[in-house]
Amino acid sequence: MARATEDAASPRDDAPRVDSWEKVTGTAAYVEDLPDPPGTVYAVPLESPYAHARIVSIDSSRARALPGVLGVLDRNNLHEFNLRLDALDPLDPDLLATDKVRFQGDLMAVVVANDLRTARHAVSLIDVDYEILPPLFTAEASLAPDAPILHDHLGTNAIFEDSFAWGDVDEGFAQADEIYEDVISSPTVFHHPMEPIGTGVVHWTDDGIEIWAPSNTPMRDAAGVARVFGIRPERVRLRVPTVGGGFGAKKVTREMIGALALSRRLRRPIKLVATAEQSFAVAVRHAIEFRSRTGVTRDGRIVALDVDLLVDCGAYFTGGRTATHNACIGAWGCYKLPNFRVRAQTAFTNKTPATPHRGTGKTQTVFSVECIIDRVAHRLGIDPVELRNRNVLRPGDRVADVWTVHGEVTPVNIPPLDVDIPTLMQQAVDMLGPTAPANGSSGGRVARGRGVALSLRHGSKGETESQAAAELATDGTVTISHNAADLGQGIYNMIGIVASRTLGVSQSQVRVEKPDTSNMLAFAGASAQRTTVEMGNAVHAACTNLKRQLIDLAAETRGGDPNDWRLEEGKLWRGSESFELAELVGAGGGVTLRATGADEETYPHDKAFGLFEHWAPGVAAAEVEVDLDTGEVRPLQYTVLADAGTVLHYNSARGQLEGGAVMGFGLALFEEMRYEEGQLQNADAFQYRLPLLRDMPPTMSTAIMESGEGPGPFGARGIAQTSIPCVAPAVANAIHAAIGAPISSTPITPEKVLRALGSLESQE
Amino acid sequence: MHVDEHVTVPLALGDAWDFVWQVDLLAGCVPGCTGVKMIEQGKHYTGRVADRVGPYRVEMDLDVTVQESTAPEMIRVLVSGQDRKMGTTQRMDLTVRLVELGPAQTRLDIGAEVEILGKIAALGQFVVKRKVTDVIKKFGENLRLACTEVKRVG
Amino acid sequence: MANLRPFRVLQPTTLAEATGALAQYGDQARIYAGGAELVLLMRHGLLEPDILVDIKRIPGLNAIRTTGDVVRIGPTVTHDQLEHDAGARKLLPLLAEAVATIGNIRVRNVGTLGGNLCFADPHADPATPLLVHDATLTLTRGESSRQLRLDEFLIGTYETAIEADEILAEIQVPPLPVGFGHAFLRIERYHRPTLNVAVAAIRDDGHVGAARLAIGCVGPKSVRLEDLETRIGGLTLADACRVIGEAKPELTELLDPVDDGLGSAAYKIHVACALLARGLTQALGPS
Amino acid sequence: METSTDSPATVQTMPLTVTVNGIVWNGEVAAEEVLLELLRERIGLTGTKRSCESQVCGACTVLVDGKPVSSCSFLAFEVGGRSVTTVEGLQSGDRLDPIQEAFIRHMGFQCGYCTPGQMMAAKGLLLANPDPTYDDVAEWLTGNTCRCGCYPAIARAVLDAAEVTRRA
Repeated sequence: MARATEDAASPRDDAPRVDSWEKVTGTAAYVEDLPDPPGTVYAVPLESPYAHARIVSIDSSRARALPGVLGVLDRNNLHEFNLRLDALDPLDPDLLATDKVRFQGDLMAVVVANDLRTARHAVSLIDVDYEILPPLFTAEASLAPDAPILHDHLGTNAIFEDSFAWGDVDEGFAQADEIYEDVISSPTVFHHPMEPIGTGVVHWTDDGIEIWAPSNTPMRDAAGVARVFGIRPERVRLRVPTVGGGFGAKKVTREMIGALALSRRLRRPIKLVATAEQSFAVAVRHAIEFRSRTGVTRDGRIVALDVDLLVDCGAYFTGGRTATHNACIGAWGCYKLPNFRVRAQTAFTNKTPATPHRGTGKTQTVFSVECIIDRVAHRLGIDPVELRNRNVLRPGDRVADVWTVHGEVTPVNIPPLDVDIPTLMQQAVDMLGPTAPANGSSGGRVARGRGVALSLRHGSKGETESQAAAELATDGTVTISHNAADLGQGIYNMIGIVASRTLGVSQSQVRVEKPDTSNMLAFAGASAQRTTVEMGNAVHAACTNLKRQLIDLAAETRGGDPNDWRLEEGKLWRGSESFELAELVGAGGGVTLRATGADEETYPHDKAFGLFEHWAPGVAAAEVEVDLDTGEVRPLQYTVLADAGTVLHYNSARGQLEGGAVMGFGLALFEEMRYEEGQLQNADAFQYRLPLLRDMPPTMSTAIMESGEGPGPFGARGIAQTSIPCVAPAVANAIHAAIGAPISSTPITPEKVLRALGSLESQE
Repeated sequence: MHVDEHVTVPLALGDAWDFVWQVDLLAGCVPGCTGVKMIEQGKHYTGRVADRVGPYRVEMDLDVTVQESTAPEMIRVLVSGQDRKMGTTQRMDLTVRLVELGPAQTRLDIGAEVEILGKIAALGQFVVKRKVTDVIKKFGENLRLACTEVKRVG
Repeated sequence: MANLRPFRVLQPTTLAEATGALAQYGDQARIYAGGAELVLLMRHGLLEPDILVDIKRIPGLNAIRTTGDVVRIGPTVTHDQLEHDAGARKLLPLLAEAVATIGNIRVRNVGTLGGNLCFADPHADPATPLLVHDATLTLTRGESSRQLRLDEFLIGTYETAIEADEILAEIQVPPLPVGFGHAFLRIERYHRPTLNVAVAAIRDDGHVGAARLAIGCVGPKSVRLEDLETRIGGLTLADACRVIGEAKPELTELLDPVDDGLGSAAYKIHVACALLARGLTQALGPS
Repeated sequence: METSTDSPATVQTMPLTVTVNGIVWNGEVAAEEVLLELLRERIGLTGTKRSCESQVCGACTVLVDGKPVSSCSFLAFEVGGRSVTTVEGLQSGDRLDPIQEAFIRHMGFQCGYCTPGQMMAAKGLLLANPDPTYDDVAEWLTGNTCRCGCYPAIARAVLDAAEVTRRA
């Protein structure tokens, strides 16, 4: 079955990633690097310094009076801009905060001036009177009976309930020898791409709207902008330059839309230059509290799992439904459970609106489930790997036969498992080398431990189609256009590989465009690790159609039956006679051939899982060293495995696994937006701790299985989100093994370790 | 955050009460507070405070409002101010309870619920919390000195 | 971009000129020795000086000299310079090790010892080992100068004994007594130390002959622990470590730690004691 | 509010002569101008990136006289008479620096935003220590954040580049 591409000393020799040269020479142009269009002026937002406050008054007169200021948009003149504010999703943030500010960084006003310095200064001249209200920083607090209501018109802070179940948990608990209760929580964290979020250029021209911005979802953003300004979508042209990371956070921001409103008056291009601090107010991950009851038999079979999820979606519901639903359909981990139930309550808080975040809803639930498995193992005195083997889904297993989704009983329409998790798990464990000698780096008492974690994600198709176009120019080069923004994953490289392999031309003959919504090619956006499968299939289809046209043209112009022709090595062949593409299209009267294609795979639709593309397992094993005196945790070894179906570009696949793992170490050990003492305490690079090279285990091994059974081009599967969820549980379980005590939340700080050890008097 | 401080002053309960009940005198004991004006007797006062938190200079107009009082035992005032330029807001819910220790000795139990919001967070919680603790300590000390002064001249 | 609020730069070539400028401009002026800390606060809008007095043009201030048995460090000597200075490495290995842990290589390339001490950020490294070295400082007004012990100089969070018109002219660091071993241990979670300890000690047939202990970052400033030092003198290492472990209440009293994002006061004191014991063990070396 | 109403206009400019990537640049800089602004907005070298502006993330790392500094917080007038190297100055003509080649070979980048800073920090390391161990690399590059998580590949690339350079 699956062939493993083992981590080798020297990587499999791929062609260099297509954007290598521009990225190592500093010539890759990110939006801030683009030369200012002639007449560019600058916009700066005024953001709320408070998490929750009533806006008593806002007075921009001193700002307007400042020489060089061209315009101010605030709640007092908002009505003059005749914007279709109702066109914004009612659960998304309003364009401006008008009655209350609901999170730190909520947008109060946008100032446009001739230069950035003046605009920033003008913002400091806007006088606002706030009546500070008590902030709500946890879902629990906002669901308390006496809690202030964030959105008065909704009358409640409880915004969304979801549930998912099969079997009968009560029956399950009746059969159980032991029932364990656990509470495990995952905090709000920030995506923190290195390129600040919110930098962009917007311009209202006579021909429509032009936007240059890093966006994960260009088509959706352009359509949204069109709705707000009441113009046709094709009159909004959004171009995506090189993007400095996203992880779910990059989009056309409300600040950009505010600037557009001013550009409509000024008819000038307006540039926004976001700071790292402002970025913390754009997007974060949902904080989730996972409360569970687990029924087990003495021999280690899990007979029932009953979960209650408390999801904190921040001040608005942006992306909340997906996160909560993903959390629900992931809350069972990857185990064969006869009886399962999850009920989720999502609530507003005075925090940055939560959005999709790499592995939305999964990083939190996988952490919880996998920690609970180890807790059960320790309680029953069974080896955690063995306990997993006794309960894990095996190839051919179905999750369930019928289930209840949001109260509705429906048949299970997702396929049986087609990946071999136990084998992957064993390989992950075997790949851990012998324990390195305890080096005296700490000089103190240390304990070592190993832990494993499993995750089972799935690829799911976006609600919109995935389209691409392939065009053959008279010079014989092929250009692929699409709207799948490369946030850094190597999407354009993947597209180039699929195109060249499909067409039988060299990669150097293929040019991959960057997203430009004027091409009107649909794509839901790079998320749910759908891009390789869906966009890959779309590119494959477009190129197949182009190939057909080419061969027909060849048969037409050079005679013979289309079946006599083939496309290989970048040339058209009939028998042993070959023609350059350029030669042929040139002869065709200088025609350029253009073909479009879409992902036409038919995916089963399931009430819970939506359009189901494929199973995507992730497996990891970690070894850590714990300093028993200080609680410091030092990762020693980490192995991570996934099944890529077919590897299209080894370095990119490995980069996704390693990159997800590195981000996972951040979630495991460091990352948390600390809302304390009435405000967000660490919204700056100094106090929000990202994982650094020094934090990484010196040995990180990856193995990529190639089962060849993926639904994507040439059998590919998505892997982008398989490695991030496993790190926190693998590390927590390794710590549990080392110190004999469980950890209940991330980030796993040294203090939490000391408390687990009982070295500090309890608190919190 | 909550800070408690206790000082003993050489005044009889009644005299001590007379002092704290003159809210302008009480507010005057807030470190760095100057120019306290009475807006409405026993209810509303204003002043200005200038102070440093490390290298960071805070200047704000203070608004002092009496929330509740029970002569001669307890007074609760809300001291709030905003430094617009630095984008910093301070709110202190200050309670002073008077406990008679002897004919000329009264203990003042100071309880302050303090909230400092804004850009100052960039200095780190550590700095802000420590500063608040120091401010309340100093407030207690000022109160003690002022009362001793009253005793001397009185 | 950074968009620092505009200011003027004065570049005096003598200490007298520099202090003159401070006397003239008072609060509006700030000494610019390396800028690592200063520019950071200016960029956050927490400091808005009208004038920077750049003392890097004053001859000699970036020199490390050894006279007699004292190493004399100029205020504009960078952390990187100090880390790699042959003399400092030989005579002050404890300090050289400590400054090598500051921030990152870019910060060490611009940040200066003088700037670091005068800034008095509670979460800094150099002061802790310097206390163990019994370092002294020269503050000058140009014509008149005064000498202070480091523990007299450090007052509190961002507070030192330096007067508005004074400049730190030199840091004098006597090497540790012959036979003393040393250790510098620190915990870092963010980009400044969570806490650090510096220890120097000498063995006296199986016992602690003498020891110097300092802790930084737990309280408002780095402090020497003289009481504890005397109490562990003459004890076996094991007993000394026990005494240190039992010192938590008095350290809490002395350092007055607060709960914050770095951890609870209890956590800080616990780890401080653990590192002191560990540092003592390392400083005494294998018996 | 005094200070906030005063104008943000520059009050002092200074003449500056600096060598950037081997080319002499002459001009006036405002006292408050930082090196990153000079490089990106005046000289047009946009390879150096702006991110945290707090000397923490390293995206803006350039070499001044061969040593890495955070150009976001380094006052421009300070480079007078000195030599600045940015990512654009790494290669000579079309010949890439061994560090750049190693970053390509090992794919030591994904989104690429931190890459110029990573490579300049690595350059500074190899200038200071041509034969670094993994720990040396980890220690030195810990000042450069990569959110895509390319650390393992970056470490491989830097060690590889060091070896190639030594063999050359």
